[in-house]
Amino acid sequence: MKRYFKDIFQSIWTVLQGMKITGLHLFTRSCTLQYPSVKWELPERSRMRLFNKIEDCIGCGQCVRACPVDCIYMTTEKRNKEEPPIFAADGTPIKLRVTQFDIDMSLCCYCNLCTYPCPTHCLVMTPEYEFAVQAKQDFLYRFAKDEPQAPPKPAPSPRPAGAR
Amino acid sequence: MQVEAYAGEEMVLNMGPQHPSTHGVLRLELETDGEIVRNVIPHIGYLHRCFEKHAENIDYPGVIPFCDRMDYIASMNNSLGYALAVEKLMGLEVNERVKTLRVLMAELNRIASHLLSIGTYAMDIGSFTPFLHCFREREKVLDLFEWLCGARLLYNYNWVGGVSHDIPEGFEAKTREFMTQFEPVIAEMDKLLSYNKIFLERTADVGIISEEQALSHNVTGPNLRGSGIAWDLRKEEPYCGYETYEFEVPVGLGEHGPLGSCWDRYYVRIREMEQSLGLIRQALDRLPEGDVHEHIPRRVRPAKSEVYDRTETPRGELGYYLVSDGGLIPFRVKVKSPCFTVLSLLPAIAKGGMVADIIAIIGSIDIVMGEIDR
Amino acid sequence: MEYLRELLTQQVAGYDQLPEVLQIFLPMLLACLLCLGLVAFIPLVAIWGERKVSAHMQDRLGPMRVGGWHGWAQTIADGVKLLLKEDIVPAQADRLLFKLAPLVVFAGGFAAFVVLPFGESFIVSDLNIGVLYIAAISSLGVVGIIMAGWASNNKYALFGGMRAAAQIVSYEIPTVLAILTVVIPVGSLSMQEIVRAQSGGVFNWFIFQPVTFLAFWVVYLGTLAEVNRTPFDIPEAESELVAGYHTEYSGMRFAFFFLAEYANMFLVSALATTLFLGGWHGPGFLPGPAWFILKATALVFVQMWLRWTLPRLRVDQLMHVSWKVLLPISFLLVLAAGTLALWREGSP
Amino acid sequence: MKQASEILQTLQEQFPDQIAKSSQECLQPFVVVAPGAVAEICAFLKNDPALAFDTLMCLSGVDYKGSKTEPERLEVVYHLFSMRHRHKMVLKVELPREDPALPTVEAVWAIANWHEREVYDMYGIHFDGHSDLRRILCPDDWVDYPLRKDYVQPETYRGMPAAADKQFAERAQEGEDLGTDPYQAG
Repeated sequence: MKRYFKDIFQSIWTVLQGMKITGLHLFTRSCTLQYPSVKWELPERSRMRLFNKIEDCIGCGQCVRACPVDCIYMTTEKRNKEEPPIFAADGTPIKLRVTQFDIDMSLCCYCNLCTYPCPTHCLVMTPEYEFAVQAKQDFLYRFAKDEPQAPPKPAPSPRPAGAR
Repeated sequence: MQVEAYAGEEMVLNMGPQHPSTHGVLRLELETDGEIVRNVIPHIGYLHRCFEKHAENIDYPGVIPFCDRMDYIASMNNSLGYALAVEKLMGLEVNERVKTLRVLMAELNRIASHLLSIGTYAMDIGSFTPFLHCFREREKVLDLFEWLCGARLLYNYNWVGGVSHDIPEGFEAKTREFMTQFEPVIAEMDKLLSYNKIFLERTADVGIISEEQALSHNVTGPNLRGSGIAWDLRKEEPYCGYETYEFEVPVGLGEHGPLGSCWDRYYVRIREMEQSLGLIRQALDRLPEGDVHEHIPRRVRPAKSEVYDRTETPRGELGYYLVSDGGLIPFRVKVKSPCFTVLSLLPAIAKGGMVADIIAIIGSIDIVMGEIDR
Repeated sequence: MEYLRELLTQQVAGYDQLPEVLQIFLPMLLACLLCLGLVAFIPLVAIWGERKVSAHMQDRLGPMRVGGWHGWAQTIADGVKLLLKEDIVPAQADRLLFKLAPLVVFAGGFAAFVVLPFGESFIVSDLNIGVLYIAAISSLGVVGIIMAGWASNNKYALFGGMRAAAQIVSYEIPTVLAILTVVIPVGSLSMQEIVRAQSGGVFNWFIFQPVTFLAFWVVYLGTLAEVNRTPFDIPEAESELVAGYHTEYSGMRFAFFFLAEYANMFLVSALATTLFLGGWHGPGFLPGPAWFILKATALVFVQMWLRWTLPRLRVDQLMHVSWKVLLPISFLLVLAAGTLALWREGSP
Repeated sequence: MKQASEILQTLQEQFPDQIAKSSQECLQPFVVVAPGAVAEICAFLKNDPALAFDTLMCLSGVDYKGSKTEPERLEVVYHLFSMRHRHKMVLKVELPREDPALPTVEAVWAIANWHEREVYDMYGIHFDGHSDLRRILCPDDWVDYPLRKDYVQPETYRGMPAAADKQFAERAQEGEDLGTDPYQAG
């Protein structure tokens, strides 16, 4: 019997305590950010959209090897000796012509593993986060500007499923 | 006699895989007799993403983003376990700054993870407000992480032999600021939820895991400690220098009903957040100088060997069994998930309860399907 | 209604020339339309209010965009969206019952508005059994809920329907018993009579009288359970039963359930206001109807406050609260009220 | 607390014929036992008061086909731990790749039930006497065992394509026109 009344009392008391807390929260400042009108400033390390400054790319393919989900596709060919020498922004000589540098952003897992090995730091993840598109194929970012000059090699046979 | 006459009255209720409170895509086959649940059959695998097969096809550092995606609530802890296992395989020793940063991030992540687990548990029991209060706090931790490494959920922070980023300038002060304003929130949560009579009634004598069951089913983490066993890998098998920190291991005391109930497990998590705060404070105080990339190997290529290494994640003991054949890619990566083992206990503890109790139990064992199904 | 007829006779030229049938029928129609307007309008405001209250309790802002000022038009936009949605009836459902159920639930709440005394003369019909009528008609909703649960042919819905039936029937008993403690001293079942009995200052309200003070809380809890609000919202417990009895409903049919829920919230608050809080009585600077609505709104706010604070009970605990806590208390209260009335009669 | 060598010694005394081989030099010492005796040995390991391996930390399968260093075989690995004495051991069972089977240890540690189901699902190793040997992660009617090294992913599952489509980049390289690249355009 004693327990019965104790239970009733406890129920009422704890309910009132809870109501006090929620009641106080009615008057605290809310932490909502009104998104489309107020935009979030992301920190500089934010890993969002990938960007490649193709002028600095030397075509070494380290990013392609690092990518755990294979979303970077690269084709290169040797530049002719006769062509004028070009250099990346940090002075690295560019010996390969990058004819394909495709990033399929719909496959990207935003792990940032591709940007670390990049010797000229031309591949970066930018803090830009609004890049939704209407069609999935528009997520294929094609950075290469050079056209292949040598006759194209026969297309490689498709990767067997489950293997690398 | 009576029971037999009504034997045909049982109904099979298919709960999940799309259900608001099965914490992902768990499917439960319930045999119900009115509100009473006669039998529970869990069906898992709806979130199977072939982690182990993937891992056999990528180089060692490439596995880390996939580790993050197993227990996506506690990514820092997941990748930490993997990084430690690979380091053990290679016999690699990291410097003190890396160790301290790892502890710091693991504990921050533990707070974030427990906040989510407590919040969703409140929602399972029917209380919405604590859920959003928890999420508000969790966002602050995630903001810190984003500032640190650029991602909010899947960090890819712990690398083999180091961490990806050193902390940015002002990170310490910001973390301390977070801690000062977070401490009162725990007290508020106690008042709003933990000691609420309805919450106690719903959880305090439901889903009891006995000590024997817990050991036989290899229940670990807060679920084990809720049953009164003071077992924490950070104390028993210290890694990352946990032995040099001062902290307590909270255990369930059975204050409100039998020991090992849902409420005990829930309350262990609340108390663990307090301990984590202490750990973060110690880590911030000592933070030694050093280069976080100092020991990162150019090429991760362990010699032929194998190792089973386990760490204490917010959900319990996460084990990695790595087999290396001396190549650049792991020969075998097996993950022992803490949620997997505790979920296997669900039929035993849920039988005879009510439909509402099933929800209370699933919430209290704090499962993440991504880790169970891998 | 008599008031409306008088008003029409005075204001509209030639109204008394109309056929007798029309003279009676037109005020009826007008009253009905007014009620319908109220039943549709109150939930719109209440839903917006609930979203705002919940949001601010959770440190959010809630709807902010539609309509400009604090998203006031959000519910209207939602209503339009629900109207335009495809009407889906599950293939295996009992089509007739499935379609009928939301209407039954809605009609129950709607019909009860007839006897609510908004003001001294603002009442559609002052039935002499008003309290009994409200108790009876508001329980009609449970029939609709069971229909919905059964007709959906969904196990969650069935669970919800069964839970609702058990819950509403159990809580009806202590509620009605506690209401009796008001009826005994007044000596009438008419809503207006009850309000009039509380005239003459705040302390004549029944909430400030010895026995009826406790009865108020019993009625409040009981009606909270009858309208399926937290902590008694097990029929639609979304974390257990997905959405309970309206799991399979969408579009306009779902909107009916939704409207009915909020209309019922207002209804039971208005009932408690009438019985215990002095109805339309209040200091003279506001008209009677304003006081009535203000008081009822305050009670609705407390309902929302409770919902965003408390977890949900389990079925057996719910029954425990009804049969083992509220019922004994309400019996004692009836006994006390009767004794008090006899004692007062004996010693004038 | 017992060292691995002491545990091995106890086992060798108790089951002299069943210990196939053991290694003490590697990172984590292990003992390989005969497949038929595994349930018996596990029961002993758990019930012997001096050993008292009361938890099964992990139970994994390994397929050694294609390994550069190991002979071709299947392996089931038991990682045991004693909460009471705080010592560990690794128990291994080697099995042929054709029709592998061994007794279940479900009766010793309840968790083995699910672990063994997973190994069965992924490697097709049969656990004799298991109470509920169904697939656990894959659908019940999935063919073949995915974690075997020679596993080939089926083209379709129940009429649904199971392999991934050709990626956009590959299609673009083959000359398909995918429209303008929004990144370059804007």
